[in-house]
Amino acid sequence: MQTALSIAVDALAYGMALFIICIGLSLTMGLMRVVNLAHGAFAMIGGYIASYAARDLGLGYAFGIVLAMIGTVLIAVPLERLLYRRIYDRSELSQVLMTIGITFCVIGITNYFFGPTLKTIPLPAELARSVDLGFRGIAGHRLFVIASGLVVAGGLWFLIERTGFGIHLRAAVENAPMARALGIRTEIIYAASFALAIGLAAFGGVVGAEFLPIEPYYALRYMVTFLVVVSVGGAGSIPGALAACLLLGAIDVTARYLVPDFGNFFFYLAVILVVCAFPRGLMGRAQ
Amino acid sequence: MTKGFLNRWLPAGALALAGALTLGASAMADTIKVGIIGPFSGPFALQGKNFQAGAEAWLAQNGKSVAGHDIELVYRDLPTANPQQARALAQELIVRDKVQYLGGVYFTPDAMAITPLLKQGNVPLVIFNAATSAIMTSSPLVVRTSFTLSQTTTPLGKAAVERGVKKFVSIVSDYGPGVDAEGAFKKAIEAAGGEVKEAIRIPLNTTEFSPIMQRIRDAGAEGVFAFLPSGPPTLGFVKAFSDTGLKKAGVKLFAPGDLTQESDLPALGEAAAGLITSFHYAVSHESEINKRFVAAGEKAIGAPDLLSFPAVGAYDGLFVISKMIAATAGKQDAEKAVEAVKGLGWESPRGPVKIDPETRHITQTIYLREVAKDAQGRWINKEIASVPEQKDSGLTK
Amino acid sequence: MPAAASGSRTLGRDLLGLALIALVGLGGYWLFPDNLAFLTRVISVALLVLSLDLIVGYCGIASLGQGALYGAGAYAAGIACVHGITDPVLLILIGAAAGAVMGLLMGAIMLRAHGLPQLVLSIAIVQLLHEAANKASSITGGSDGLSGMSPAPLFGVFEFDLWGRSAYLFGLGLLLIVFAVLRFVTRSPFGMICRGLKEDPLRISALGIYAFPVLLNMFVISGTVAGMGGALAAIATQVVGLDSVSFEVSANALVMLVLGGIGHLYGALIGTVIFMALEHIVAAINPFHWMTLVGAVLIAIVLFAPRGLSGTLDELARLLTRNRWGAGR
Amino acid sequence: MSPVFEVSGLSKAFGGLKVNSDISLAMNEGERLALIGPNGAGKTTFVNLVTGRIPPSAGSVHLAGEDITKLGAVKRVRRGLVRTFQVTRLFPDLTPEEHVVMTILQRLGRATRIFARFHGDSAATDEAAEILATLGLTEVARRKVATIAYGQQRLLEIAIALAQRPKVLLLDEPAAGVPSSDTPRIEEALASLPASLAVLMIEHDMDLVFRFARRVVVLAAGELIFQGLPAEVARDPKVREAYLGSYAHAGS
Repeated sequence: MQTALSIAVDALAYGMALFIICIGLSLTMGLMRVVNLAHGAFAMIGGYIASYAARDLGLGYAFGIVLAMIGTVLIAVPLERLLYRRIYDRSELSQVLMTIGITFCVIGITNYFFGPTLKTIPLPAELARSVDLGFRGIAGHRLFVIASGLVVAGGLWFLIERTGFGIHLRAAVENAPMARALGIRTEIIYAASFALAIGLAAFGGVVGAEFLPIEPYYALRYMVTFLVVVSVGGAGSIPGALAACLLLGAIDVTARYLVPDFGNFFFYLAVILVVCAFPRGLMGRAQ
Repeated sequence: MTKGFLNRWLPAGALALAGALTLGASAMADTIKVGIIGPFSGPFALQGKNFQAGAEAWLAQNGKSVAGHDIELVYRDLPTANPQQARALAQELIVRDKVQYLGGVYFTPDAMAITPLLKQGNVPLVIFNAATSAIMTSSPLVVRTSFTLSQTTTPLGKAAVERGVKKFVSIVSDYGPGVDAEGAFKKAIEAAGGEVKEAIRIPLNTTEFSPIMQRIRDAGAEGVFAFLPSGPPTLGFVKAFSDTGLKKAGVKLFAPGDLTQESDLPALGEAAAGLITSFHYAVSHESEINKRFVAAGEKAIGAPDLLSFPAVGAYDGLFVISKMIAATAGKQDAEKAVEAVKGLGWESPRGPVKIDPETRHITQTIYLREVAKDAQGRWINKEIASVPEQKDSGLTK
Repeated sequence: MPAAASGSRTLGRDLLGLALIALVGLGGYWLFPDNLAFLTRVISVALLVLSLDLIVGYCGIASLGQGALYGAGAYAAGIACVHGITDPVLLILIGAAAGAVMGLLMGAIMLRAHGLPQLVLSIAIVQLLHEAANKASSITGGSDGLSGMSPAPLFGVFEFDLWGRSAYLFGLGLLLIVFAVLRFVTRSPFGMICRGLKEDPLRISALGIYAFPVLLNMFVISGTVAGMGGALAAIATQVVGLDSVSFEVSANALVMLVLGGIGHLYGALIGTVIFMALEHIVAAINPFHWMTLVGAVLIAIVLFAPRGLSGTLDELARLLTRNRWGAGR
Repeated sequence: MSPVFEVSGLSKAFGGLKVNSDISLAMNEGERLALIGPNGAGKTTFVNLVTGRIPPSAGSVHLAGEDITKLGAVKRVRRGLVRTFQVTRLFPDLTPEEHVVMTILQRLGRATRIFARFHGDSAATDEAAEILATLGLTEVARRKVATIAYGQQRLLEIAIALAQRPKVLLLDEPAAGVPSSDTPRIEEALASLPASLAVLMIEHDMDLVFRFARRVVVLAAGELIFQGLPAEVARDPKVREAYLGSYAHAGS
């Protein structure tokens, strides 16, 4: 029982870390219909910036997160204008290829400037401490990740369902020409949501670094995981992404406990079964 | 227009391509080429850089010419374990670049793919790293200057029991060296009076270890033996060990030195403090020859933090190759070259070493080390005990 | 797609194409006699990329999991060879059969979905197989790779040795045969229907044709070709690593295909040769920049040459004819 | 004589919205029937229901006495219920000949042969030439579809349908988008359709409907409001109201 509880806590933390990173991708894929395989690359850039700020400049964790989000968005916005804008209405194949290309470039450049070593992001004392849950110790950082995940989910839901920006965004997604006719500047909406998605990626890259360590191949190593999680959840659905992350996180963590020698076997088996059963994802939007 | 373009550029392009492909085929008369295969890009690029740094450090100290023959190093990149590409690269080095010696090789599968070529190519292979015992049996033309897992692991058994830790969980990556490590540790700990209660093998690419930590907790072990190849996995493992409170609960972690490679230590920091590892080389090893090696190596690699054990394998590898060249007077004769270094002993930056004439693997001192800070506040592997003249027990059994 | 080309004219063009491939292949043999190991690898990968073109280019199904078929062939041939079946031709057939079976399975799963979920299924399948091959290390060698195979001489005469001449010529012969068969198959009624399904599935179903069995057949054919490529690699290098059934190999194959241009077989060959030659040269000069370069090339292709190199050349050549098959989609 | 095609009580609702309700009609061999109705009357849904694209909420469809309600779209085609498309769905890079050959091969069960030459089937090629000739497409038979006139593309749609040798043919606005100069050729083609074939034409162009159909049904707001002779349809008050009402709506 205690073991089950303990695994559940680990699964929850891992799932939430995945969620924070992936939700931005879910938004770009579901709302803007771009298969952005470079999403992980942006999470990685965030991680590098945070590591540089917090470790090399000694600015602290919180400041590192803020800098990472701002810095990554600043890098991403020109890319959106120059590259992404041209593939919004292209085929999935084109989108996949271009974003793989961007990922390769980011990896190559990162490798060139920062070297191939792992980068850590030093945690503040409060988060590094082990918190006693009664049945086991858990790193304070994991609790922070779980809380952040809940805040991100709630905040996004509110933003999209309850604010003017959300209404404009949904209008632009449903029918761009009509939205433009109504005076909504769709390109600004798109750029803003892209920036939001990238900012979340950077945030996820930083807070998730304890699970998915930051190194140049991060972008490629977890590319598949992120894509898979989003598809299982159903692109564009916040509850779907949350459900997928928690489900797949739980399967992954449990399998690693019970049958560690099988690696990701059961993770991908679950993915195949879920996608076959729900081709549009757990809570995908009907087309 | 198109035609003119093609006419003008196609021959030029073909020439360039031909030139690039046959680069170096027109070698000068008295240059001996040594092909070095290693991960110079990709996730393991740091290890490849260490190969390069070690080799260049040796050349910088000893000059580029041996007994009147110039040495030219030809590097070939093999980013990850990829036996197919390894074979293709080795084949090319032998056939096209006409190398007389092969060196390097980080991963076991790559070494296994290369060894069948050696006899036909009349080329010895000096392995700088790949650490599975069985490689040595696959060809008589292989010499190894690195270590094997059974070699580095065996002393841990006695050391653990001496510290009162007897009940172990063993965790290794599921590949050749991991299996070697698991076997050697089991044997060593049982010989010393302890036991391995549970042996877990995990895939190479694992980075999230909380569930494994839970397994350790549930097994009620006093100690953990762990082997993972250096890189992202080791970092996650050591962190998880500390984060989940196992370290605080008094569970002791013992591991071969791969887990605390010097280049990872800054990142591991406090989480690794006090960790006991056993290994053949620590950058902080106290000796005059090591100081000179480290100085040359750090210069070659560019940053002091990055130097670690693969460099010393390469450094000694070049030494062995230089002896081979001297013994064969620059002629290509793989058998004679290998024969000449059997039993060869010398003082390496890691301490006294010798090529075991039977296994062609290096016999060396294995050190017990503890992760601690040095006088400058840098994290180092501090040597606390040494076991001299360790052979590869994985082969002699 | 030849518009109203008479049978004999297409046949002539095909023979010319085959002769050209043979010529280039033999030219490679004479020009780079020291690079045959590399060139053999190019042929093996070319078979993989060709097989991917059948699915992507002819059926319009995006796949990032073609390595599953390639790896199935490689491991099947490798395991058979280790267990004493050493005839190279037989090994190729074993690889082909394994690839075909895997193609059947993969198609049956992938065809359940469309679009992005389909792509994800392809990735999940190759990853699943990767993990399975890793786990079944007693059969596959796991992370250490499968080694210890020694294929018998081809036709009992030509040995697979260090210089790799027999391996290369064997591979070249295999490529020519496969290419000829594929040219024929893609122009068969079946091939036409596949292209039709890519263009407009609704129209094809209004003709009374089920998509599923047609596409599944193509998956089997694709698997056969990819399996042969894998088997060739296993024979030539005498080792099989986990990398042969990986996402990386699949993604690279897709990149090469798109670089060369999808949907007319020649593109697959052109893309493979250019990509691998570039990789070979650039990576040897500075491996760190290789990824950056590939990335930049990919971006440039999507932006400026969406139909790949061969497609762009086509475009130049046929500047005056408008409205090509699939253009503008 | 039992009807070759019969729809009874066919209904479809999306959520609470009824787009087709309780539609019944029957056609005999050789009959020429037109279905008309204002925009949004549910004609597209009706075509989709009949061809098996979407399942009905209630009702049944019979073809030559067989209940095909539960059959999928492909099976219905194979039973002889063939349609043309309102917007041409042709392959721009293929020739008319290739389109028709492909269709004939399918009818002969040879369309998905792997080890056969597409252009090597002389029986199919000969028959295709014949069909194309009857529709006056011989001249363009070997040009890419993308390069032939739109009117010719519409004729090709009909040629493809004929090559399937249907029992019942659904013509979905065969003259839509065709310049008026070309409509006579379409009409000619329609007039030369096999006499035994039952043809259901869905069409906006009233002139065409009056010249082609012996009988007209009118669909409005998802219901059949009229069945009868073409001459009577304009006088029917319900029809007038449906059309004028909908125009009034559209104008608001």
